[in-house]
Parts: sequence; C-alpha cells; structure tokens
Amino acid sequence: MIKFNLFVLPFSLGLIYIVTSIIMHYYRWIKALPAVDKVKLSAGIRTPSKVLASLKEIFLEGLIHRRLWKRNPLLGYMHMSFAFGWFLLIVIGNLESRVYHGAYINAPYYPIFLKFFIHDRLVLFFEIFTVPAFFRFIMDFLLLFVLSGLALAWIKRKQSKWFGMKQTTRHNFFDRVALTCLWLIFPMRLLAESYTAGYFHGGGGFLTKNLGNLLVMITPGPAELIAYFFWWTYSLVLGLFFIMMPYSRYMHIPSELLLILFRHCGIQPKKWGSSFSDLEVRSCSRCGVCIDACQLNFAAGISTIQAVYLIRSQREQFIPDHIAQTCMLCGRCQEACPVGIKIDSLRLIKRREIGSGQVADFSYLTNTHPDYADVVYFAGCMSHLTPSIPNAMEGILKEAGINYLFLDRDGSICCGRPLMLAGKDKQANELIEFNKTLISQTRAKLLVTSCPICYKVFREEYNLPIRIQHHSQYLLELVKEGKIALQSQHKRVVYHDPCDLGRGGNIYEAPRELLGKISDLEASGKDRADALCCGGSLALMSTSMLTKDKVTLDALQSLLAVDPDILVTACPLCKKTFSKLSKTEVRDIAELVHDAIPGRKIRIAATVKDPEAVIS
Amino acid sequence: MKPGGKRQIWDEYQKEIADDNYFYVRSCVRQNFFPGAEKTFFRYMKQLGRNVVENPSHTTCSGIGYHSDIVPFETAMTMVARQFALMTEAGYENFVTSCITSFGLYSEVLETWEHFPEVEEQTRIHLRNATGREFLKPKNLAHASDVTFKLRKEIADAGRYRLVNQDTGKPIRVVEHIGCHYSRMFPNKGVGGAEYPYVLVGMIEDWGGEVIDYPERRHCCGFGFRQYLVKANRGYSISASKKKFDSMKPYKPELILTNCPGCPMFLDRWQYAISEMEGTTYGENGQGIPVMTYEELAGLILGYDPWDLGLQVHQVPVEPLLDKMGIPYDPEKKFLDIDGNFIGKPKSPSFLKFY
Amino acid sequence: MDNTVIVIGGGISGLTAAGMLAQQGLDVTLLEKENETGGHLARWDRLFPDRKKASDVLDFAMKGLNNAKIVTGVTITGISRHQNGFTVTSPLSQYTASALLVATGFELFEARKKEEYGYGIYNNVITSADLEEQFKSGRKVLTSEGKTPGRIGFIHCVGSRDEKVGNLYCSKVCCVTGVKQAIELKEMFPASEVFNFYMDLRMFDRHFEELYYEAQQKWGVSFIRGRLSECSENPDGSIILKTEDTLTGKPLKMTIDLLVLLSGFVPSGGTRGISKMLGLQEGDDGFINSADQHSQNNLSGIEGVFLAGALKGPISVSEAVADARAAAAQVTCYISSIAVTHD
Amino acid sequence: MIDFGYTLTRDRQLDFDRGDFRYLKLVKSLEPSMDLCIGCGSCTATCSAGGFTDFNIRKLHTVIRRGDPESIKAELKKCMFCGKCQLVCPRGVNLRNLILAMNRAIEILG
Repeated sequence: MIKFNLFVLPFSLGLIYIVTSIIMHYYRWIKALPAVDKVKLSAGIRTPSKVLASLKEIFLEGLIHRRLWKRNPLLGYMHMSFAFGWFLLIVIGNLESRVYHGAYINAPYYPIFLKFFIHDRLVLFFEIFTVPAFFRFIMDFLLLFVLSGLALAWIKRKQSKWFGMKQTTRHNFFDRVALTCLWLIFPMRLLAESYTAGYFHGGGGFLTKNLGNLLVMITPGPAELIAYFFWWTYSLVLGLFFIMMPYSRYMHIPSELLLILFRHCGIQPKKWGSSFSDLEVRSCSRCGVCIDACQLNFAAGISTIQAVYLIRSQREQFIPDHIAQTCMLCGRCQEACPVGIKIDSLRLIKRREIGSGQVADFSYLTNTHPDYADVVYFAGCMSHLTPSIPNAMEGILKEAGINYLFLDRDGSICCGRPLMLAGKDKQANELIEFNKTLISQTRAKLLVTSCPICYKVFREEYNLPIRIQHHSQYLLELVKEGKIALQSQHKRVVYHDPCDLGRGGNIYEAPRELLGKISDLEASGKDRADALCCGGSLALMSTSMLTKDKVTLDALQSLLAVDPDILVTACPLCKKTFSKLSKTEVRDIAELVHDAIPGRKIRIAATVKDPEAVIS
Repeated sequence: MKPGGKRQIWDEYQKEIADDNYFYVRSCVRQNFFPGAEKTFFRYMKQLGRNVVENPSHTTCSGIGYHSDIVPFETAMTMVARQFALMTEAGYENFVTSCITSFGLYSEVLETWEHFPEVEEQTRIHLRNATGREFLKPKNLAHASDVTFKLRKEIADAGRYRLVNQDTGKPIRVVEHIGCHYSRMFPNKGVGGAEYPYVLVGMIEDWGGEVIDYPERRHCCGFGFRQYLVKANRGYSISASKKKFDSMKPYKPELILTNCPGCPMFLDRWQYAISEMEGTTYGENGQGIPVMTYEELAGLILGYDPWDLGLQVHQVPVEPLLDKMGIPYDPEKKFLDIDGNFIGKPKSPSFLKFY
Repeated sequence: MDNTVIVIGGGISGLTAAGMLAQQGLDVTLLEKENETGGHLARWDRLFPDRKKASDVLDFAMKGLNNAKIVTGVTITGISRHQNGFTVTSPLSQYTASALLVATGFELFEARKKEEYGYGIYNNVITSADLEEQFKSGRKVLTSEGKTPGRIGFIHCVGSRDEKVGNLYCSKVCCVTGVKQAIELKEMFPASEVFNFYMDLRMFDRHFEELYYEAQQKWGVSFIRGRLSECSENPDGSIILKTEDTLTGKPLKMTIDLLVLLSGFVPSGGTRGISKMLGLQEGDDGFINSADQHSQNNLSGIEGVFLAGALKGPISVSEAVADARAAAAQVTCYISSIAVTHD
Repeated sequence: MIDFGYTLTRDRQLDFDRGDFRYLKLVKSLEPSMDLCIGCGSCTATCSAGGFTDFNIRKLHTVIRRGDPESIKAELKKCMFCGKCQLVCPRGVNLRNLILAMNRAIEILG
C-alpha cells in the first residue's frame, strides 16, 4: 500500500512551520512575562481546576464561540462550523485512518489525505453498515458542516448587513492571502475526494461519492489527473495557509488559547504594557464587532479609531496619537469583544506613553485637617456644576440623621481619574495620596460619592481600608435600614447607566431597585452592560463639542424612545451632558430620592431644561 | 510720514508768544546740571536785542516738591503768586520760565484760577498774609524754549554754523525730547500740542537739521522726580531712559535736543551709567549720543565758544558733533574755567569714548 | 393746507421715508445737499452681517421714489414757519410744505482728532470708510508702499466712548463693522494676520455674534482686549502699536502694516445746521432728542416737524430703514389729521 | 562693570514682534477650538485648581497666543485635569485637550 506521495510535501512543510512558529511564540510570551505572572502561571497549570476551566473556555469560546452566539447567532454558527467542524474533521479523520492503518504512530498528512491513499470500494449491500462506511458518512457530513460555514463567511464578506453588521474590518495583504487559502481548503478537499471517489468508484461517503460520480460523468478528460491536481492544490493551500498564519489575523486562534490559560491563572494587563498585552493584541480576530459597538462610529461617523484598528496599529508598532486619544473609554467594545480583550487598558497604555515626560506640581494643596465623621461624602468636581445633587444628598443625609462630613464642600481636589484617563497616572497618584490622607483623617467607616468617575478610582486605585459606595447604593441601603421612608411619585422614568458605574463599577441593580420604590421605572432600548455613553466622557480628548453632541443626541434618542417624564441618571457629568440637549427633564437619582421623602414639597418636573444647567 | 498732516496739527496749536520785555525765572537745578544754558539764553537774547530781566530774590516755584508729593498745591500756588508779584513789581507782564516743570505748574495754577476764581482770591489772601505782596497775572506765559522758537529764524540768520555735516553736506539727524510738563497737561499751552510738539522741531528744521521720529519719542526721559530722587526707584528711572535709547538707536541720531532741566541731565548721564553697567553705548563707534539744551545749541549756531556754553561738563562728549558741524574748539581749554584755571579732568569712562 | 411734505436729507433714511410717503399719495419733495443721494450708503461696499451689497439696499429704497420730487445740491439757508406749514429756502429757490421730515443723519468722527493714532500723519493709518471705499473700487488693499499687508490691525471705538474727544456714547455699529471688514481682508489675504483691538464687542443684533464666531473659527481673526494708546511709524512705513493686552495684564507692542480706525458717529453738519434753524432739542452728545425716545421717537416736539434716522444717534442700516418707515407713518397721520381739522 | 546700587529692569511689555509662536502653531494644530475664546473667564472661575491657587487657564492660553509661553511653563503643572472648565466654556473650547496640547508643546519644544 503506497503511504507517500509528493503532493503531501507543501502541507507537511506548512505544518512543521506553523507548529514551530506557535511554539516559539508561546515561548516568547511566557518568557517575557513579569516574574509575578510566571509564578501565577506555573501555579495555575499545576491546579487542575484552573486547567479544566481553561480547557472548558477554550472549548466553549475557541470551538463553539459561545460569546459570539449570544451576540449574533449567524456569526456564532459560522465560526463554530469552521472551528468545531474542522476540529472534528481532524480528530475523526485520525480515528478513521486507524481503521486502515495498524501502526500506532503515522505521518500527520496521512489522515488528512486519507482518501487519496484509501479508496477501496464497498460493493456488498451489508457493507454500508460497516465501520468504514460509518466514518465516510461522518466525514462527509462534517465536510458539509464546514462548507456551510464557508458559505456564510462568503456571504458575510459580500453582504455584511445580513449579519446585522454595519462595518467589517479592512484586511491587509497577508490577511487576504490567508483568507483566500482558508476559503479554498475545503472546496479543494471536496473536489479532490469527490474526483477520487468518482474515478475509483469508491472511497467516498454520501456527499463525495455521489458528487464524484457526477463530476466524472460531466467533466471530460482523465479524472485521475484532475483528482491528482486537486490533491495538490488542497495540500498547497493548506501549506500556504499555515505559513501565512503567523503573519495574518488567523494567528488569533493559537494566541487566544494561551490567553485563556493566562487569564485563568489570574494574569492581569499591566499599566505600562507587557507580553500579556502583546498576547491580547495577537488574540484579536479582527471580527469587527467592536466597530459596531462603538458610538463614535454609529453616532458620530468616526470609524478609524475603534479597538480593532488600535490593535492593528499596535501590531504594526505605531499607534497614531489621535487613535489613542479619540475614545470615550466607555467600555462598550470591551463588553462586546468575543475574545474578551481588555481594550481600554491597551489604549491607556498608549496614552501614558504620550507626554510621559510631563510632571505635575500640586504643592499648592494644603491639608485642611477635616473633622471626624461616620460617613464622609465626596461630591466630586462635576457635582459642583450640578449643585442640585449634593444639595439633595445633604437633605437626605440630614433626614436620615447621619453623622456625615461633606469633604469637598469648598471645591474638590480632583479624585485623579481624569488625569488617569489622559494617561497621567504619575500626576494622578499625587492627588490620590493627598485625598487618601484627607479621607483617613476623617476616621469615617464609609465613603460615599455622587460621581461614578470618583467611585471607580476610589475602588480601584485608592485601596482604602473603608467601605466605598456610590450614592445609588448608599441610598438604597438607607431605605432598607429604614433610615429614610420614601413615597413613590409615580413618574414614568428611564434610567441611564453611567459608564463608570455600570460597565465600570458593575452596579446595575441598586439604582433600579431604588427607582422601583419611588417611580415607575421603564426599560430603555440599550441598558445595563449594553448602555450607551452620554458623550460627555472625560476620556474623549481631541474631539470637538459638535461631535460629542452627536453622540449625546443619539443616546438621548434611544433613551427617550418611550417618552418618559424624567430621564434619571446617577452621574453629574451624564446629567450635565444630557441636560444640554435633552427636551425631557434630566435628574439625578439622588434628587428623586430627596423629592420622594414624604412631607417635602414636590418639584413639578415640567421644566424643559435642568435649572442647575442654567445656573452653572 | 505725511509732513502735511503734522503741519496741520502744528497750525492748530499756535500759541501767542510775547516778542520782547520778558520777566525771566530760573530753574532750581539747571545751573548745576548744565551751567552754561541759562547764561547763554541771556547772551543770545541780548545779541538779538531783546530785553530780559530777572529778580535775584525769586525762589523755586516749588514744582519739584509739588511733583515729589511733598508740597501741597495751596503752598505751590502761593509761591507762584509771589513770583508773579515780583514780575508785577518789576512792571513786566510777559512771564518766561527756564524750567518746564515750572512752566507746567504756572500753567496749572493759572488754569485753576481761571476755573475757580475763589481759589485765586484765597491765594491772594495767603500771599498778602505771608508777604504783604499783591500781583497781576502775566499777560503772556511762555517757556524759554517758546521764546527761542519764536526767534529761531533770527538766530538762524545771525548764525555762523548750521546743523549740517560739513563733510557730507547732509543735515545732522536730531531727535527732540520735550519735557513731560510742557504740553501733556495743557496741549494748547505748548507749540504744536501734546502729541507732536513743534517747539524744538521748528528750531532743528530752521537751523538745518533733520528731525527723526522714533517709537518711544513720547516716552519720559526717566527722571520722573520720585523715580530718581528715591534711590529705591532709580533702576526704574534708568530703565525708562534705556527704553528710549534702545528705541532711537536704529535711527542713528547724532544729537538729542531737549527743553527741560531734567531730561538732558538724565539722557546724558544715564548713557554713561548704562555703559558702565552693561557696556552698551548708543552712538557710532563707541561714542554716546550728544545731548543738548536748546540754549546750548542756539549758542553753537551763533558761534559762541563751546567751552563758554559749558559743554565740557556733559557726560557724553560733544566733540564728534562739533567736528561734524565744523565748529572749532581748543581741546586744551576744555577744562579751564573763565579765569583760565584748571578745573580738573574726569577720568575716562570704561566704555564711552572720551576726549 | 395741502398734503405736501419736505424730506430733508437723501440718505437711506430720507430716501426710504420719502418713498413710503410718495407711495401713500403724498406730494413729497426730498432735498439733498450733495449732488447725489444715498449718503454714506452710496460710499459703502457691503453691509453686516450678511455682506449684502449696500447698493442693493439703496436700489430698493429708490424703487419707491418714482413720484417723489428729488432735488440735489440744495444748501438750505433758512426755514420759516407759517400757518400753512413751512417754507424752506435755498439760495436758488423756495419750497413750502405742511410737514417737514428731518433725516440729516450723521458723519463719521474725524479720526485726525485722535492725534496719537496718527491718521493723516502716518501713511498706513486709514479709517473704516477709507477701507470700504477700497473694497467698493474692487482694488486690492495695499500699504502705502504698495505691498500686501502681512499684519492688519483694527482699532475699535475711535471717537466713541472717549471722554478725551468729548464723546461718551457708543457708536454701536463699529464693532460688527470691524469684524465684517476683518473677514473681508482675510478673504483678500488669507495669509495675513488680522487683529481687532477692542474694549468690548457689542454684537447687539441678530447674527452679529455668529459673525464674530465665524471670524474666529473660520478666518482665525484675533481679538485683543485693549485700547490703542498711541502709535508711531517705523522707517519702513509700518506702524508700531502700543496697547495693553488686558487679558494678560501686560502692555503690548506690535508692528503692523496697515492700521484701520473704526471711526464712530457724530451728528452731521447738516443735522447741526437744520437743528439750529428749527430749534430742535440737542442732547449732550449733539444728537437730536425726539419728543420721547420710547413712544414718540419720530416726533421732534415741534408740530409738523418729524425726525428719522441717525440724526438721533448711531443706528444700523436696518434700524434706519425701520425708523424711516415709522416716521413716514407718523407724517401721514399728521397730514390726514390737519386735513380733517381744516375741512 | 560698576554697581551703582540699582539695576536695569527688563521691560514688562509683550513685544509681539519678538514673540515665540512655535508653541501657538503646535497647540493650534492639536486643538483648533482655542481660537474661539472670548476671554470670558468662566473656565478660570470654575477651575478646581484655581480654587486653591492662582492658576488661571484663560491667561495661560492667551499668553500662548501672544507668543510669550515662558511664563506658563510652571503654571501648567497645577492643572488637575478635572474638566470642569470644558463644561462651562460658552464657546465650546475643548479646554482639557487644549491643556493637554499646551503640555505637549512644552514637552516637545522645551
């Protein structure tokens, strides 16, 4: 029995190349890890639970593409049919080859090109129920499965709208070559196997056999040669694909596997970049989901700065400033990313490089030695432009008889996050240290802030030994503890999730539960993790007010679709931004709570604009 | 530059200047600053057949104290009134002052009395109580430079030299500097008004020179009374002068002509001080820019001996200018007084060219 | 008594009013001292804020005048009053009418009076009117040395809001004129830098502020808050400005190639003359006071004598047109009322 | 050199003709909206840093426009970047990025 033919060479070479290249990549990534992460990793791979979890995720995300399914079933099926189908072809192909091949080890190409080497015909009727027939059926079925995905992929390229995608990524040269190969692999396999089956009247399953007979019948010329030609092309495109892989988007497949393992070992992105970030960059499949998720794209028509492009320029070793600076860091793309890349931290890494030489001088700040209190309330800079929020908070705190201290009553010392959003962490830390001292001096057990921007940084960077709450959480707590009794005003309200509170702080339910008690809360189109940014983001650096307004107007349109009496949010910046353009009254949750305290004269929510917006 | 435009303004600020019989009051400081100046005024007035008298018992007008904020206006008015009394007693009615600040103060006082007769009455009472004197207000108040301006053509006719470079035949390039108190307060009291005073321009033009305008022409010389008199402010004073020099330098002036006691003093002495402080000189090849009073210049035009005009006490040597104008002088006699005694020769400055 | 009206002054106010009156069938005679009607507008190129051609506005005003009698080159020497109304005499002839509408307008402040700005002395100092004439002529605006100006300065409030020239009032329209002309110069010389030196920018009417915004955003015109104190001339003919940049609190010195003075309004010679003859009420600012600035702004306080336009103080063209129409309405009412009383 | 006991003081005057406009050019290219400032000062009035020290944003970018950047180099470091200025600007000047741009300019041009 012949076990070798020249045409297997391209495939085999390609295979050798890609395997070594992947090993080298893995080696480099692991080697470049910081010591701490190396420890985490070695510990991780020795912990079965973590390994299992990784394998599970690799299976669910790498083969089944669960996240993608959730987001877009068509895309999900497409990717699954490709990945999972191909995976099975290899596994089952191997098993099948063993039927004909006793040896324990055999050349990798053997199962791949099995039908070239094995094409015995099954004549007798009962043979249909034999093992080989079973395998042929399965293999043909899988091939069909993959081809269906291929068809979808092809349609997606031509008609991305059908997939509900407004935009797909632009490809570079290697991507195109690799893509062409990828698209050719399975048709070639189909043709090769079919011709072979047709010529030898054997070796094929329900698909290849019948298609083969048909082809041989209708195509003139020596079928054997045609078959041989297709075996060659099949091997060639396979080999070429493997060789192209490291230089194309398809490297994301092996990269993602390692990334998943890293994550499960608890390795985090680093502020100043690391091989983890590099791995993330490599793991991007450039599916383009982030482009669709980006408000700057669909609301303001800016379609050059999205995650996928940031990552690509990163891969090309040069990120233009405007790509790094033009982003609201709202986290929507991060939420949507099927690979779960922490794109915001990647962007911040670049922002830190810009102007990394700059220093701050906050020597003018002098410690005011604040009084002691149980609860320290920090309104935040922005709240000083929406005085109705701190006013409401104080009203409530008094009502609840809390021993509190309004720490930034006479003007805020910024929490530091705005500086961090501009990539100025060094400067931010000076402010953070200063505020930490102030806060600890109050000996308070609880820090409450009205500003999600502050809230996020308090939790992530301050590591204070005390509880930290956003006022929406705190007010709910007060209600539950019975410190304040509320009476619903039965206003129809829609709640807007501020980026830093929702996606940033994972606080979705507290404000809703609270609003449920004092108003008739209506759902809005995009909410929770999918909520839109108000457009006022401090992270958006080099973008004109006009553009920002577009984002705001678009968000308002979606939020006010149900025409509520009040648009409620829990962030002074969101409130200010919306108030500028909203026809509907915009208020902070704290104001509503304050109004809901029985015996207070209720303000009529009829004014077109937020009065505070006029004052400030 | 549209000369027509300036002429038009000059025409609008014609002031009446008496032709003869002047009662002259001196400046407090000029005899020390430029001893020859006032003497020369008398000399050429005599030569031109004009009658000028003065009264040795006249005092300061107190303007210097008034502008240093140490003499109240009431006091100043009474002292001014006394000067007028001296004029009245001498039977004169054309009052001529040597000092610009005095001129400013006299104008200010007269203007005040014009608008507030009761103040004038009060002053008469003060004067009467203090000195028993009575006075008439002058019919004509002029500054000595006004008078010289009026006689500039006669001086030119009688003159032996002109503001012309003998070698090149080109007019000498002159910048004029008018004392702040000349017409800033009352533009119509000065020849040519406040913005483009004509009093010195007229002399320079008629004596053959070329007037050059420069950006900081209007800027104060730097004296500013308080600024100089209080040592703490002196840096401010010299910086102000430097600003003028820096601004005029590109125009290559060959002479600075002034009509105020303070200005020539500071424009002259500060050139030395600046050169010693930072090595900067403003004239061609290390020389300074000679500074003169209109009397000294008139004297030169009329052919008086430079040393009789007191030019030897100038900090910035005038010899280069004399050479240009072709005025002969005896270097040997430079440091001799009227009786031929040696008055001592200052040691040569580090940077400023000295002769 | 008849329905004759004499309109004194053939500027945009006079023309508009005369047109209205004529269209209402009154017998209108318009007297203009110059040989051409149109007043300032006839010498102006384009109008703020929409850059409309001044000539278009004039043409529109002229349309209504078909059956009004227009006499130009008339020097009025006397006005006498009698029971039939008024007789206006000029060296050549006499005109009688039941009512007089005075629209003798304003003239621009004589920039020369602001000596320290050097108008008429320094070659490259011109007024907004000079600039407008150059625009109208279609020639490129050049420095006196024939070069294209690289840096241009506009000085606001020349002869306005200035105790030193005896005018405390604001001339109102210079601000937006400066902005408009700055834009026009930027269009002509995109490479040039244009600066406006102002005390306040009074963009009082519709679309003015937007024009200011456009000047900054689209044309990069710079605005420096500070009033020119004095300027002098460089040997090369360029001008050195001395002002304060009040927003940084520092004195500022700047060399510019062309300086444009935005001259304010003063009552015209005609206004002063006629007001003497009729004994109109002159305000402290020299402009004519109406019977009541709010409700009777076209009445002079003298029966049969009406007021229209800039003789009552600085106004824009659109305001002048509106005021002239209002005045015309007042005159018509008056004519019909006396017709009634005399029947 | 002789010390007379007094010194020549440098002229406070901004000499526009000797101004250093490299900074303006760069900053403008990074944030064109700076042209829209009308000097109202609301940015300075609301400024968080301005509440604690004599930090004056309005002055900072005006000075850049006048070609006199020296004076601001130390000042700029005081900004806390909170972004209030941007929220109150009546002309929609993108102030946070403007400050970022000024910092960049100083970093690049020294």
